[in-house]
This record gives sequence, structure tokens and C-alpha cells, in this order.
Amino acid sequence: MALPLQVQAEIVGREPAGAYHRMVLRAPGIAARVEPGHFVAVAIGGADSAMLLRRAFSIHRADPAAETIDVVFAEAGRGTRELARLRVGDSVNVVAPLGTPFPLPAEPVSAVMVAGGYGSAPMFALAEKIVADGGSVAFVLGAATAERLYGVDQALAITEDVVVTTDDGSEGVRGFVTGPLPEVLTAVQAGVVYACGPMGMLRAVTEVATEHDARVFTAVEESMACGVGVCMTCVLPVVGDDGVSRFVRSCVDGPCFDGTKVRWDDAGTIPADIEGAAAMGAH
Amino acid sequence: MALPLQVQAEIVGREPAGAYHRMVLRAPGIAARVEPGHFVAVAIGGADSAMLLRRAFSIHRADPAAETIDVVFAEAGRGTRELARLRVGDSVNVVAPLGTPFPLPAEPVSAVMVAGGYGSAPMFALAEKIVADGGSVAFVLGAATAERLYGVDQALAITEDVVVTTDDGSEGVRGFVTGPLPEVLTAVQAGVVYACGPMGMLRAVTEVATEHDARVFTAVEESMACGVGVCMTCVLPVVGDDGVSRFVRSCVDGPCFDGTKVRWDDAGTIPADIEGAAAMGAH
Amino acid sequence: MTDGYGGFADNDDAGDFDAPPSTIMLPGGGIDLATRLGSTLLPNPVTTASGCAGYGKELAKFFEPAAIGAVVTKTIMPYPRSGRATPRMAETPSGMLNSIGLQGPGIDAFVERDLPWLAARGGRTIVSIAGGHVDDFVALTERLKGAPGVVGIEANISCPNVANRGQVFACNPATSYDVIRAVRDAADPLVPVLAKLSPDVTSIVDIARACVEAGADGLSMINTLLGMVIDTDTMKPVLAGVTGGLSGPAVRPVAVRCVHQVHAAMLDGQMARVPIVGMGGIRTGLDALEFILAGAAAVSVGTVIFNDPSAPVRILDELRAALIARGFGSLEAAIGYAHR
Amino acid sequence: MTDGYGGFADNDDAGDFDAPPSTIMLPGGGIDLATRLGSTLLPNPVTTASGCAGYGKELAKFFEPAAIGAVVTKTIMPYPRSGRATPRMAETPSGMLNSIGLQGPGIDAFVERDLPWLAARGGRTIVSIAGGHVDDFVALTERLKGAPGVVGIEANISCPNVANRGQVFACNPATSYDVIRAVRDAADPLVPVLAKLSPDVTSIVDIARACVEAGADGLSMINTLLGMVIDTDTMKPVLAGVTGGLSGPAVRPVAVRCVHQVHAAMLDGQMARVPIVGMGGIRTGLDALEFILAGAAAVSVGTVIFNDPSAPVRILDELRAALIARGFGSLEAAIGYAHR
Ligand SMILES: Cc1cc2nc3c(=O)[nH]c(=O)nc-3n(C[C@H](O)[C@H](O)[C@H](O)COP(=O)(O)OP(=O)(O)OC[C@H]3O[C@@H](n4cnc5c(N)ncnc54)[C@H](O)[C@@H]3O)c2cc1C
Ligand SMILES: Cc1cc2nc3c(=O)[nH]c(=O)nc-3n(C[C@H](O)[C@H](O)[C@H](O)COP(=O)(O)OP(=O)(O)OC[C@H]3O[C@@H](n4cnc5c(N)ncnc54)[C@H](O)[C@@H]3O)c2cc1C
Ligand SMILES: Cc1cc2nc3c(=O)[nH]c(=O)nc-3n(C[C@H](O)[C@H](O)[C@H](O)COP(=O)(O)O)c2cc1C
Ligand SMILES: Cc1cc2nc3c(=O)[nH]c(=O)nc-3n(C[C@H](O)[C@H](O)[C@H](O)COP(=O)(O)O)c2cc1C
Ligand code: FES
Ligand code: FES
Repeated sequence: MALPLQVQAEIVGREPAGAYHRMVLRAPGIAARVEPGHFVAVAIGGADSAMLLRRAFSIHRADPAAETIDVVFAEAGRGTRELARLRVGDSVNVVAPLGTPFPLPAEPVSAVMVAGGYGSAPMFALAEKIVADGGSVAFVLGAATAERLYGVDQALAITEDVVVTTDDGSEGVRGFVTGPLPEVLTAVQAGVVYACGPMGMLRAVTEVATEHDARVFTAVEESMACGVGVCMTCVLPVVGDDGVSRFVRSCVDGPCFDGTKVRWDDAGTIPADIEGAAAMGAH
Repeated sequence: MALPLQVQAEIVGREPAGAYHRMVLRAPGIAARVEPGHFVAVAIGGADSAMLLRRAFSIHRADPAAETIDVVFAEAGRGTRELARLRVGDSVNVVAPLGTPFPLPAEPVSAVMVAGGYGSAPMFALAEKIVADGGSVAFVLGAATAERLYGVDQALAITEDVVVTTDDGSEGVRGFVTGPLPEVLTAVQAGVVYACGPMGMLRAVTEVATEHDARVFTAVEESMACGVGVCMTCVLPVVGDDGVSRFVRSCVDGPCFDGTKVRWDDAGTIPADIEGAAAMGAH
Repeated sequence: MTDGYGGFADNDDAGDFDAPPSTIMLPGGGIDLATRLGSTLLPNPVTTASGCAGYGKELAKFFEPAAIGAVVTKTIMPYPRSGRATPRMAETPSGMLNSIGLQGPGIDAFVERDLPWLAARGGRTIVSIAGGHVDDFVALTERLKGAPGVVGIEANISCPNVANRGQVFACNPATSYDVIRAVRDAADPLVPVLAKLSPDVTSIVDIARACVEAGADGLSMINTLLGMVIDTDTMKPVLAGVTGGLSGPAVRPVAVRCVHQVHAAMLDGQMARVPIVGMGGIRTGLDALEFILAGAAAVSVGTVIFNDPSAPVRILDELRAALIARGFGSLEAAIGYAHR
Repeated sequence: MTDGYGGFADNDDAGDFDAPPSTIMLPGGGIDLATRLGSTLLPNPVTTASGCAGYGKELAKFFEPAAIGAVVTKTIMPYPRSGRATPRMAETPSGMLNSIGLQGPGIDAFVERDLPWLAARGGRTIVSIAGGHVDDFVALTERLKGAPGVVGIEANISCPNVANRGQVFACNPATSYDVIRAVRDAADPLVPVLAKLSPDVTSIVDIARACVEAGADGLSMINTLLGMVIDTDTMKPVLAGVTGGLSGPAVRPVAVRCVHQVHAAMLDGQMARVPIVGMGGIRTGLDALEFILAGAAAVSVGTVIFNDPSAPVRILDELRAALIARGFGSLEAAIGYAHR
């Protein structure tokens, strides 16, 4: 895994992107280490900030030559509201690259990238890599509304196999990504699906992909206090190679997981068969 | 007293001023209410700021036509560091005017304005008023170093009777303001002294003025949590008209006090004869 | 000061002005915000926290005292008190420490001068009282009988018990019981008695239960947490009183937990159910809602007033909007809703 | 994952790298920062707080574990524990709540896998242990005898006592005494035993005294404060565990007060003098100095690591500079200096 760096990054670009903000950060040393699926943890405010916890964002693009990384983010709460206020020339403290990136196919493969909202952020660099390695890609990009889609143009620049869905039908097919997904999987004879978006979507995509005999890798979004593996706040029940389920940290063991190993239905509970559940009975 | 307003003020001017920052705020409704000696309480950061307490600054100038007020401030700690970071176009929440301003002489008088460092901030508007009312003014402006003097030029624009002192002799007379003060008081036959600066200086000025049979009004700087009279953090032992000493609030009953009424030596203690001291014995 | 120098202001002249321009006028309908503290019905649940609003007069420059549920006064003691030496405060991350030492004019001046002002202005007053002995509490309570505008008495039992080496009354169920019982017995039967609890105890439920058994009509929680800051330049404690009370948003999670725990104990039948006045770091209407969902029937706004002197009315407006947005038909329906 | 998909990282590979570029190398001289915890001499007073640094491995990506005084491990229990359901955390003003529920691999895996890694890296380890019964503490302590790199045992007594309806050990002087006594008796005599105290008690001095009487070689304080946050959208507690522990700069004034109170009691002769490991919201070297002036011989950095993973070494550097700037010839001279 790439060793993360902690650096003060200058904001060198800012632009609105539909319902989101795109922010380009000059972060010396980081871009060259980034692989698709890595994330960056951004501090909110300086030494006197009341918000202690870093916010995690998928790295959208990394440009080693320019020493920049990009993120695409939604204004979701206090912290992202602060970030949205920053201007070019301001700086933020970042730690990156973090997490386990998407596994890359060892051989050329037909891949389908499925994403909800800003979940598409890490997908374009990944798709370009797969194509460069001789594989092919298709996209299924969904969102609640048209303005919450991100990167349809970027997808179209890579492939013409781009299907768009919106919950309200304001762009593309009305409904969820899982509507057109089976057809796409069949059409491109997909060997692997990469997905990023809300938990419910990841679960559904995992099901559909499995039915179609495709491997499926999902990038999850769990609440993270540290982002570096020390606090144990970000855990998900995941089945290990030994068949034993454990609460594993989505910040270091994820955020990219084999979707079939994640016990989606059990997230937010203590499954009786998870390692160490018995010890919880006592107190 | 002027009713204070709480408004979101836009920063319309920023400039360095020696060791200080001068900041011009557009604060609708406030300027017309300001009298010399009033202060403004500035909030640090927005709704998520870790710094809850407002910072108090003397109002340096108030321009009712432009709806602006100015402050001159030193970067002294966390809060003023945040303020120093703000740029033109940013906004801050202010409450002003606050406090009891300097009392104005009812008849033309010869006044001496004594100030240490940024303590001179409220003095120029006051001096102009006194002159406009037919009186005359002299200034004794002191500071640790030349760059910590503020407003010598503004003083000279009002009168040629300006004496400057610095602790290190880097400008004017070496030493404290109390060095040349007796001579100035005698020379201008001062009827009143107005002073603003550190506690030790105010005490010394009060002594000198009293020896010269001049009235003396001092603007104090006490740590304030609320600035509006509700918290009782900002108290000083002051002798009342009835001869009884009480802990009075420097935010509403001050910051401008008759210097002879303040029990300078007892600040930071509970003098045995202060009203209510007896009740403290119990617990 | 009538010697030729004008400009010495009367700082207590808020009463000379019409409703200040910054007063937010409350729209009529929308939702029933009335809340009951014993026999008192408050028109809405937002009050000021003791010690953070003086006796109501100064804040009248920022909002109409009658617009909020009640003004809880700075704690009053039998005699004038100087309070502690300065420095009396220190800012801390998202909070502050204070060590005022209950400076105040004493009950007589308060009843003669301050209470009538607030009553004339239409304000409802909850008078906070404290003493070093149970007898002090009784004397204060009796002095308040028939006083104008008093809709409640808050017994601040987080003050030192002289008879018990200065341990605060609220640290012990028995001493808490004694004070509350005595105050309840001495008070006008129509005036509710609230017990103001300290969070600095091993089990706040035990203290709360003792107070309710003693006849408390309600519980105010929480008072400040004991804290301290050392100045790394002087290398001594910042406060002249060495330790002080920690308040502000920093302590809100502790306060919400206390309210939730005590409300849960009431729902469990561990003690009789009485209304809780929740406080500790309330900055917004959503913070107030958090306390109400946890089980508070009313809330007090304290430290945040120093940041925003019109906070009580702002918070009331925000709370009203938040309740409506969540489909509540009344404040009452939201009380303790997080326990469902 | 050897099925044609590469890229599944070994996340525990910090050991494969040379000192990471962000490691701050410590300058040699300047000031003697050594500090003694019982029979252990630490080269400097900065440690990681339990639960905020795992078992040292992950942070080795940001600094050399051997550079700080010691790594205090996440609390270890006898058996693997799943921990609580998620959500396990909530951000609060200048702090956070956590409700991890002591997730961990159990003592065996810890001793076999995690401890040797840290020892090989030159790190000094203080192992935090907890159990539901005194016997658990004893078994854990025995298992640690002769384990590599262990320079101390921190008994986390802020955990529920199964025998006493789940009341935490640290809430009661007698149960605190029992645990510490048993651990002290079972431990290698050359390994100091620290008692980790909870601030959620009426008198922390009473608990501290009981622990020292039981043979504690030092006191770690403070653990988190019990707190809670309610989500105003779902209108339920945010944490799956309902309540959680409050930490971060928000609680620092409470922590400094606890350290100051207990150190004062030691100076007063109310209990034997043992070193205190101070913690609670330390963000900068000056914050660390505040604890030392209050009476701490060492400090732990916890929540702030989440904000700044290299905080322990940064704080060490800042502390060194602050001590030098104030003219101290050694760390020791500064301990308790605010009591002069
Ligand atoms: C690996 C990963 C990648 C992510 N990538 C992106 C991205 O590319 N673009 C984007 O807009 N968002 C992304 N998110 C979600 C983003 O982290 C949250 O929107 C953000 O933390 C919200 O912070 P806030 O202060 O605005 O919200 P608040 O609600 O004020 O945050 C309070 C706390 O909860 C946490 N939190 C709140 N919402 C989320 C969430 N959805 N996921 C995780 N933690 C949350 C915050 O980090 C913070 O600690 C990602 C999250 C993770 C874990
Ligand atoms: C009536 C009045 C008028 C003032 N006028 C000016 C002025 O014109 N220009 C100027 O530069 N400064 C002035 N000051 C001082 C100014 O308020 C402080 O420098 C400022 O509050 C420091 O804030 P900080 O966050 O940078 O420091 P910190 O030390 O971080 O502040 C911590 C807390 O202590 C309080 N505090 C710290 N220093 C002082 C101080 N010297 N006086 C009062 N409170 C303090 C702060 O308000 C805050 O609550 C005035 C103070 C008062 C009371
Ligand atoms: C400056 C100050 C003075 C206070 N004085 C009193 C008091 O006299 N009596 C009392 O019961 N509580 C007093 N308190 C505590 C508050 O009423 C309240 O319980 C506590 O501050 C928590 O609420 P907050 O965080 O909203 O301030 C005081 C608090 C502050 C900040
Ligand atoms: C996420 C998290 C997990 C913690 N786990 C433990 C633990 O396992 N054992 C323990 O004794 N303390 C634990 N603590 C408490 C810390 O060690 C420390 O006492 C407390 O957080 C105060 O320090 P801080 O404000 O620097 O974090 C934990 C704290 C946090 C934030
Ligand atoms: S966020 Fe801390 S372990 Fe994952
Ligand atoms: S600052 Fe609050 S009373 Fe003066």
C-alpha cells in the first residue's frame, strides 16, 4: 500500500460541478502515490477549529506532473460547508493517499462502473486505467436528479457505453442504476463490476453482479474518525478468507471491498456469528 | 446611553498600522450612535466557531454617512489572529456601541489625552470633539517601541502639542508617558486628562493628574465574557458616589471611569471593605 | 456626576426605549409551544440560564423579556455578595470557565429593585436562590412570597454547604433532599420549585430522585462542570478562584446525557415524572430540540448569550420551525421523543 | 485474493518502509525530558492515549514509535471482542463521542502478533487491560509477564463491573482498590501499574487515593466523560450504543482540574505521591505543558491524533521548546509547578 503523507495543500482550483464542488489541491508528493479508490482526509479549519475530525473524500483525479489531486464534494453538513467557503489560494491540511484502492484486473477485462451521485468521482481514472490495460468499460451513472449526476461527460470521453438514470427522470432513464444494470452486464459480458455509492445501492449492485457471474468491488462510505486505522469507528462486518466474519476497518481494509464479502444486511448490528460477539454478552 | 445593535458587518477596509491592523466595518445603524470611548464586541468565526466569546475593541472612528466604524487592533492571541486573517469582503458579527463613553466637558476646557499603544484609538475623535466645542487638547502618546505607537500623525493633525514616548527610545522621549506628563499638564494648564492604556499606566496617570488638580477619566481593559452587563466577569473595585466600594462592571459602567474612583491597587483582590466581601467568608 | 461633565450614562435604561429594533416579533400561530412546570404554564419553553442574563434588564436591549418562556435570574443569596476576585473567566475550546462567586445585591435589593422592573415589563421570572445553609434557602423562599412576576424558584444546590466542609449540596442525595424539602415547604404552593443539579456526581439519577422525593416540581440540569485552565505564561491557574465552572457547547453531550438518563429513569418508574429544564451549550434551535427529544420540557440558554445576546429569541424561532418541519403538533409531543 | 486481482493491499506494512518522510527527527540535547513511572524511566513524557493509536503499527506510517515516551495500546481484554454496532462515533463541538465497545483481538493474538512488532521497532509499550471481573485483570496481567517491550500496565477500570450490575469499577473506591491490588500483586514487580480513572465521579481524589493505597505506581487521568448526541433528523441517539465517551479539547479543563486536584491531594499528604499521566484534549505542546504544570509527569495524546496523525511527535517538539523557553532545566522541574 502507498504510504500516506500529511501535507498542507494549496487550493489551486475551484469550480461548481452540478450540485457539487470540485476542488483541485496542490499536494506535493501525493499524486504519484494515488491509485483509483484511494481517498484523502481533509482537516476542517486550523489549530483552533471546533471540528476535530477530518472529512474523507475519494480522490477524483491525481496529476503527478502538476502535483495535484482533485476531489468532488457535496455540501452535506458543517464541515463541507466550511470547505465550500474556501477560495483559491487558501490551504487545507490533507492526509493521502489513504485506504485500499480498487483491485485492478491482472488481465484485460470487460468492466462496468456503477456509481451514485458523487460516487462516480474515483471511477474515471479507474476506467481509463482498465482501457489502457486493454480492457473495456461501460458506465451506469445514477443520481436523484440531473444536477446530482457527476461526470457523464467524462464517462462519454472514455466510452460510448454510458447509461444514465435519475430517480426523478430528469435525465436518462427514470429509476435506480439497478434497473438497466442487468441488461448492461449481459450486453458487455461483464467480468467485473466496480461500484461506489450509498450502502443500499452497493448491496443491490452486488446482488445483480453476482447473478451475472461478475466479480464486484464496492467502495463504501462509513463514518470515520481517524481514517488511518487506529480508532475502530469505521467498521463493517466482512467475511474473511478463512470464512470468519469480523468487524473490519473500512478506512484501511477498505473502502474498496469485494462486495460479496460484505455482510450488507448486517451493517449497524452485531451479527451473532461475528468474531468476538460472544464476549459482548458479558457487558 | 446608546442602544446597541447586533449586525453582520462587512469588512470594507483593511490596512496595517505599525504593529497593528486597522479594520473598517460597514455596520448599518451603528456609527450614528457612537460616542468616543464606546467599544464594539466582535464575534470570532461563525456558528461553528470554537471561540464563543466576543472580542472588545475601542471604536476608533465612526462615520455615520458611510455607515462605517473602524477599529485598530493588535494580534494578541487566537481570536485576534483569526480577525487578522479576514479580508475585505468578509463579514463579522458585531454588537455596538457598548459601554459608557468618555464624559465630555460641559464647557470648553484644556484637555490632555494620554495613551499607551493602541490605547490612543478612541482619543482622536474625542479630541476633535473637545476642540470643536471650543476647548484645546494636547497628546502624550507612549508605547514600548516606535512601531507600537498609533496615530501620532492623527494627533498632529489636531494639535501641535504632541509628546511621544517609547520605552526603548526608538521614537520621542525614552521612558513612560508619566515622564513628560507633569510638564505637559502644567504647560497647558490642563483641566482634564483622558487616558487609555494598561492598568499600571492608568493608575500612574490618575496620580499625576490628581496632583495637578485635573479631572481624570480612564478607559480600562478588563477581560469580558459578555460585554453587555450580564455575566459579571469584567468587574473592578470602584468607589461609588455614596462612598461605598463595589465591584462594578467595566462593560456597562465602564470602560470609561473617573480614574480617582477606581481602586487601582485592589484590582484582582477582594478588598475587605468592598460591598458584599463579608458574605464571601462563609464559603 | 453633576459637576459639568455630562455623558455618564444610566446603563439601566433599556426601559426607556420602545421594543428595540433587533427584537424579533413572534408570529402568532403555527404550533402550541406552551409547557408546564408544575403549576406554572409557560407560553414557550425557552428560558435564560441563571447567571447568563442578569435580572433581565440588560438583555431587554436585544429582545423583549416577555417574548421568551421565562427569565431565570442570576442566583440570589441572602446578603449582598462581592463575588470572587478577577480574573473570573477563561475561554476554552467551544466553552468557557467562570468563577464569579455569586456576586449579587442580596435578596432585599433584588426584590425591591430588580423583580418589579421585570414584572412591569411583562416578564415571567424564575428566581434562582442559593445559600450556605438550609435556613438561608428557607429565608430566601419566604422573602419571595407574593413577589411580582415570580413563576418559579430554582434552588441552586450546586453551591457549597457550609455545614459539610463546603461540599456542594448537589453532591449528596441527603443534603439535596434537605434543601429541596425545606424550599418546597416554605414556598407559595402555587409556585413550582426546581432543583438545579450538578453533573459532577457519580450518579445524577440518585440526586434527581432525592430531589423529586423531596417535592421538587422540576429539575434543571445541568450546572457547570468543575474545570480549570493554567496560563502557560504565568504558569499559574488563570482564574483567581483556581477552579471554575465549564459551560458552553463543549459540555452539551454531557448535558444531553444527563437529561436523557434522568428522563429514562422517570419512564422506568424509578422516580416520579417531573418536567426537566435542559441546558448546557444550547446554541441553536436544533440544540434545544436535542434536549427536548432527550426529555426536557423546557430549555435554558446560557453561555451562548455571550456570543449572541439575542440568542434566546433566535433559538425560540428556530425551535418552532424545527418542530413544525418535523410534523409535531405541539411541543409536548416532542418531549422525550428519542426514548420511543 | 490471488485470483487475478492484484492491488489488495497489506495494510499493516508500515514495517516495510524506512522511517517515513514525515517523521520528525528528534534533536539530541537541549533539556532532560526523561520521566519516571515507577520503575520505568521513559525518555520523554509523551505517550499515545489508549484507543487512539491502535497497537502502534498504523501510526508508524507517520512517526517512529520509539520517538515518543511510550505507546499505550488500545485496551485489551481476555478474548476477542467484536465491539459495539455502528455508528460508533459522533463529532461534537471541539470533541467527539465514541462507543467502540473495546473491539479487539484478545490477549493471545495481541501478545503473539502485536506486541512483538512494536518491540522489534524499538517502541516502549504500556499495555491497557480491562475485564468484567477482577479475575480477568489478573489473567491478563499474568499473560503479560515477560512479554517483550512492556514498560507498564494501565488498568482501565472505567469499564463495567459484571459483579456489580455493570457499574464501572472506577466509580467506587472499593472496586477500584480491588482491581488495582490484584493487578499489582500479579504483575512483574519491575513493571509499573497505572490506574486509569474516570472523571464521572463525585470525588476523583477518593478514587485516586484508593488506587494508590492498592499499590498503583501511577494514575492515568482522565478517561472520557459519559455523553450523548441525539440526531435531530432521525430523532434518536446517534450512537448505536446510545451513550458514548466524550473526549477532545472540549474536556481539557475538566482533565486539568482532575490532575491538579489529585496532585494537590498528594502535596497535602492525603495520599502517597505517585506520577500522574495526564490526558484529555491535548492538542499542542502548550496543552501538554498545562498538564505538567498541574502535576502530570507524563501526558497522553488521544483524540487529536485523529486530527493530526503525527501529533505525538509534534507535541513533543513543541513541549521541549516551551520548557526551554521558560527556562526549565528538566521536565521534572516543571511537574506541578502551578502549585508553587
Ligand atoms: C471513503 C470515503 C469517501 C468519500 N468520498 C466522498 C466524495 O468523493 N465526495 C463527497 O461529497 N463525499 C464523500 N464522502 C462523504 C464525506 O466524507 C461526507 O459527506 C463528509 O464527511 C460530511 O462532512 P460534513 O462535516 O459536511 O457533515 P457532518 O454531518 O457535519 O459530519 C459530521 C461527522 O460525520 C461524518 N460524516 C457525515 N456524513 C458522512 C458520510 N456520508 N460518510 C462518511 N462520514 C460522514 C463526518 O466525516 C464527520 O466526522 C466520502 C466518505 C468516505 C468515508
Ligand atoms: C473595552 C476594551 C477595549 C479594547 N480595545 C482594544 C483596541 O482598541 N485594540 C486592541 O488591540 N485591543 C483592544 N482591547 C483588547 C482586546 O479585547 C484583546 O486584545 C483581545 O480580546 C484579545 O483576544 P485574543 O483572542 O487575541 O486573545 P486570547 O488571549 O486568545 O483571548 C482569550 C480571552 O481573553 C480575553 N482577553 C485577552 N486579552 C485581553 C485584553 N487585553 N483585554 C480584554 N480581554 C482580553 C479575550 O477577549 C478572550 O475572551 C480592548 C479590550 C477591552 C475590554
Ligand atoms: C458566567 C456564568 C455564570 C453562572 N452563574 C450561575 C448562577 O449564578 N447560578 C446557577 O445556577 N448557574 C449559573 N451558571 C450556570 C448556568 O446557569 C448553566 O447551568 C451552565 O452554564 C450550562 O449552560 P450553558 O452551557 O448554556 O451556559 C452560570 C454560568 C455562567 C457561564
Ligand atoms: C475512539 C476512542 C477510543 C478509546 N478507547 C479507549 C480504550 O480502549 N481504553 C481506555 O482506557 N481509554 C480509551 N479512550 C479514552 C482515551 O484513552 C483518553 O482517556 C480520552 O479520550 C481523553 O483523552 P483525549 O481527549 O486526548 O482523547 C478512547 C478514546 C477514544 C476517542
Ligand atoms: S476511521 Fe479510525 S479505524 Fe477507520
Ligand atoms: S463582560 Fe459580562 S458583565 Fe461585563
